Amino acid sequence: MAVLDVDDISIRFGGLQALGNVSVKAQELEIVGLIGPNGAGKTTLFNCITGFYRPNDGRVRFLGVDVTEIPIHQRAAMGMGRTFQQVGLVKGATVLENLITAQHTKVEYSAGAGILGAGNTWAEEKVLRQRAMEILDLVGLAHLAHRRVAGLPYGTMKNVEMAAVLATDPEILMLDEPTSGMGPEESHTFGDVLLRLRKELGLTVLMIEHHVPLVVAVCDYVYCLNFGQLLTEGKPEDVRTHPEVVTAYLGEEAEEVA
Amino acid sequence: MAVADAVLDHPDSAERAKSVVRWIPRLAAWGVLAAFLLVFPLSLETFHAQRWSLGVVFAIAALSLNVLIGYAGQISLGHQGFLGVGAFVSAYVVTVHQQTFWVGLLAGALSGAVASLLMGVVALRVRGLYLALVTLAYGRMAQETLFNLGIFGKGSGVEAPRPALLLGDHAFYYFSLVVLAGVLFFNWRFVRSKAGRAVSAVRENEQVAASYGIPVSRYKLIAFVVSGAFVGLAGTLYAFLNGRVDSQGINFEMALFLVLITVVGGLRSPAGILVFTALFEVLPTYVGDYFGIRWSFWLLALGPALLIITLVFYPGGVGQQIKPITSWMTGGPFRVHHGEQFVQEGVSGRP
Amino acid sequence: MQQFMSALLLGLIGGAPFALLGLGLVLVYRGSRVFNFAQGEFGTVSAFTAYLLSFRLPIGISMLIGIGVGVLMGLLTERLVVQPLFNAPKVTLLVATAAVATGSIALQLAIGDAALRSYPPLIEGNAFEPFNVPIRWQQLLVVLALAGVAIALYLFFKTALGTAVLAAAQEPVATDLVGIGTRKMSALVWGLAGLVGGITGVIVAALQPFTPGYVTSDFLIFAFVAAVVGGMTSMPGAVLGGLVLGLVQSFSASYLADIRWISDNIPAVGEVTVFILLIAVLAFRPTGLLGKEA
Amino acid sequence: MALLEVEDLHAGYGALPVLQGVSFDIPEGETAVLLGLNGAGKTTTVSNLVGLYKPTKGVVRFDGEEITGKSPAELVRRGMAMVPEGRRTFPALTVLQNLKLGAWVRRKHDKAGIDASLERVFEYFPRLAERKDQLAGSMSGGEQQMLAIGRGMMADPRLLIIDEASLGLSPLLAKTVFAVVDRIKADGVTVILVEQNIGALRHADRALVMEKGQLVYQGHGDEIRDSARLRETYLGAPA
Repeated sequence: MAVLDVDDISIRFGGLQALGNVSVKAQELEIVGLIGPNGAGKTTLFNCITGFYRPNDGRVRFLGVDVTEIPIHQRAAMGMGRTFQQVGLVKGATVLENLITAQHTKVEYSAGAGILGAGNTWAEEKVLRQRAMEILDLVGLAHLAHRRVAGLPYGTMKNVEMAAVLATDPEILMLDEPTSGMGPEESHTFGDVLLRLRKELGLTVLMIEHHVPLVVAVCDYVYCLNFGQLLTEGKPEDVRTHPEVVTAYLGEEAEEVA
Repeated sequence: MAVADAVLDHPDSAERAKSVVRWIPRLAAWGVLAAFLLVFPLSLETFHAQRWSLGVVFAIAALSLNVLIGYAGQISLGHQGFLGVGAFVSAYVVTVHQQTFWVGLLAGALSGAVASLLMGVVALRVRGLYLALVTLAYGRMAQETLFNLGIFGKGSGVEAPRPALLLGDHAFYYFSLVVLAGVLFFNWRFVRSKAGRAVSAVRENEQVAASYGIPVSRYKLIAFVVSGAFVGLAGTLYAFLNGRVDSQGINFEMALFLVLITVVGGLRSPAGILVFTALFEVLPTYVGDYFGIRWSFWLLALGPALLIITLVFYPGGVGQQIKPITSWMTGGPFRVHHGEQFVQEGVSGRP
Repeated sequence: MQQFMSALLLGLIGGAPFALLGLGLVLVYRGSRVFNFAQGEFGTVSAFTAYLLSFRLPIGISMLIGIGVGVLMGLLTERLVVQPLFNAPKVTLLVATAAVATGSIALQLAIGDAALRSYPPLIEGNAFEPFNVPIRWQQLLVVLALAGVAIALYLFFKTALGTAVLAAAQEPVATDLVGIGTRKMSALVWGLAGLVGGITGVIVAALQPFTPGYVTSDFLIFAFVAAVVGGMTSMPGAVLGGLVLGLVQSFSASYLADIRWISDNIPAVGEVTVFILLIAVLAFRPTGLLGKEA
Repeated sequence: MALLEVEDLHAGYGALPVLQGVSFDIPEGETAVLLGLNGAGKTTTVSNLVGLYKPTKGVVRFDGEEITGKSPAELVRRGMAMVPEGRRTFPALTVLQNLKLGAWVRRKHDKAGIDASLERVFEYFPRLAERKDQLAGSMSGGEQQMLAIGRGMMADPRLLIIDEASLGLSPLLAKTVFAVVDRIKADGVTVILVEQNIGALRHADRALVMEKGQLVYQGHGDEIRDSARLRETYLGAPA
């Protein structure tokens, strides 16, 4: 069974068809790449999957459950973790605090008990803290635990953001341009980290990525979007050399189409 | 076993001794502070008990406003309206329904929470500038209508007799400090637990918060409830401090005064808020005594100027300026941690 | 019939100051995207100045100088508060302008005192008494000023300069790129706001004895509600909103107060209706009656 | 002589350096395309050219005169206009009002010239003429792009910089927009296109490729289309 099964999604904004009949699948433990030029609808697709947009047509199934109608936070609680193009973190808080915040759905005490400082909350806070530190260790950010997010370099923030999403304990990790702001070496390291995380945490990954070498290196399967339509899909090597993909990226045929 | 654990935790007893030594000057500083707040008032010939207690009341109200503006990023320019609800309801419960002061205190906190919750429901739909306007209009409506209702004495106000235990000026002042300590405790647990973190995430970015599984609307409402309960307590103290409550004085000037001490004190900085409230509420009494009433009007004009200067140049407020001291007092070094610069978000999290 | 007509007349007359002040609020909102809580004080300070000068100078000249001081206050507010907070969230600016207002009130208290003051109206006495409702000349002057300011602002926004002001509020970067200069436009908007506020102040101050902070405490919230009801970006909307608000107040004062239970149990029922009106508009029609933008 | 000369430009935001010594010349009458991936520093470069930001180091000359750090208003007067990224049309103003604001610096002394420019813009984009009383905010992305270019041309510039002209446009609209760029060039205006889309090369005499705040390639369009390095940058391996 597919972890994520996006079936024939369409969405319109005003007169603009942002996505037309797009279907995407992610099997367990797969790393799936989503490529395509700017404005192709990749982030829109993410927003449909995670519940920020309601598609006009089509269904989203997650772990076998139809989640098309349920709100964002419930999908997150089910195990959908995502990052944002513009880093999504509480910038005034420290790295560690962010990772604790991200464990929201794992906290067992009620909001009220926390405010009153009821008995078990103190102990549980310690556990949350420990788990956060473990994740920071795992992604190699432990030395930054007590730094404020606001002062960190952009590339580091992106890594922290991914760590925060890992703290939500996701079944699927959806990354929106994880390597933007990173140099080639950092991107390369990031690929290694991603492969390791999949193995250690048993993650399924769906990622939007512009850096094609990284996509080729880590993805098991790739979808290419263009103008809201699925241009092609397949093994990374096949997609990369697919003539229409080459032209979509180089933008030559695009002009001839009309 | 327990001993072994303790040794494992502190393998080096010299290290441990050092940490005890480290705390000696800090404990001394805490002692001086406690003496100033608790013992010094006893030695004053004319102790402005009203004024000192009022300072504590406003500190609690400012901590309440800090929950809304600082943590939740929701503006309220009608906070005096919630303070008033707490004041009137607690006085009403005690005077008309013959309940004890303690029941009144509980009723004050609850009614403040409920009134604030209702505003929270409005805030789910109305945002930013428009919410500011709604809260402002609410404050005015509360002053003109709500607090002049028949049950609240039709404009003549409600008696708020203190219980025997709190009749003395000093007694009431100490009791106010106890309530303040309670509010500080809850504020601390709020910030360091699930609810406070969720509320901060919602302030910073609702989409990110939702993607962490946080139900955005629910936590906005929780922030309003917590804030309302705090200010309801402040309102109760306000009523019983004066012995009666009427709608005079619970006006827009009070709302703006609360915004002033909260923002200049420092959003998300309870210590800064307490220090600035103490300075700004208690000092003018003495200035007025020594230099005459006109001086206190000048001081009144100084407040807004301070507010603007803070907004423009020191968005972290007093809290940011005294950071080295608060850091040291709580066991850290006498400096600002690296990367702790205040993130400029202004009064509200979003534009 | 008598009751209806008198409520109608009183409502229209009573709404005119809200509309006049509301025009200033809409002007600043269109030109700076700021809710200007100092708009009322531009008026009170002008009135205060005119009052102080009127002991030495003819009232007309005092009023002109008073309006000039209003303009100056608008420009100073822009330079010292709005400009430095250009990139801050708009709610921060709202709080800052509210601080300008309270600072101004405190200064009036420090310089003068809390006593009631009044200066003679430009024209004494009643103009006419339709349906036994006495309408004073000064009240008609408010309506005239409203018409004059509304027309002048309407014409201003038809000019190239008026368009440039709107552009600066909508897209500051593009405004700079075409060479307009966002800062200059901002100063212009606030200067004009001071002018409109000043005119409002010196005219409404003659309606009744005034104290420090008079325009703010008696009119500002209602002017805001009027502007929001009108749509916040629409000049005709502000005028319409002001009149609607005046009518809502006078009709609720007249008819609701007739209902025994209400007059016995709900003090200042007009305040409640205004509050409900505000929430209802924001919840169900956030663009107001005539606003186009959200 | 080159119309625009950029020498050793350094710039950034706050303490964060973005550009690290960028130098290039654009001869009058040519169209240049500035290529690079997200975050390469393209928008930072042009924002510093037109005066939206002040460079921390380096010299910019326009028509032989130094213009480093001058205000956008001054630069528009000298004949340098920019169509910003994301169009940034004035949403609550009509198409005609938007266009007229583009000619702001000429409004006093060149009324006839403005009318001529307006006619020319309507000729480039007949769609704008049809919709001249419509609010800009209610138009589609493509129409807003046309309007933004039209507004830039209303300044009657000698150099027009267009940031991401084809971003988010359908193939047909992108084609229309690039066709107009060709006409603008034919009318004697020097053009800099900032693009991620290599297809823009066919409309350019000269290509500049940026990577990580530095210029890594300058040359003629036809040379670069076969460049293995460029293909590598975009597709990861020589294809």
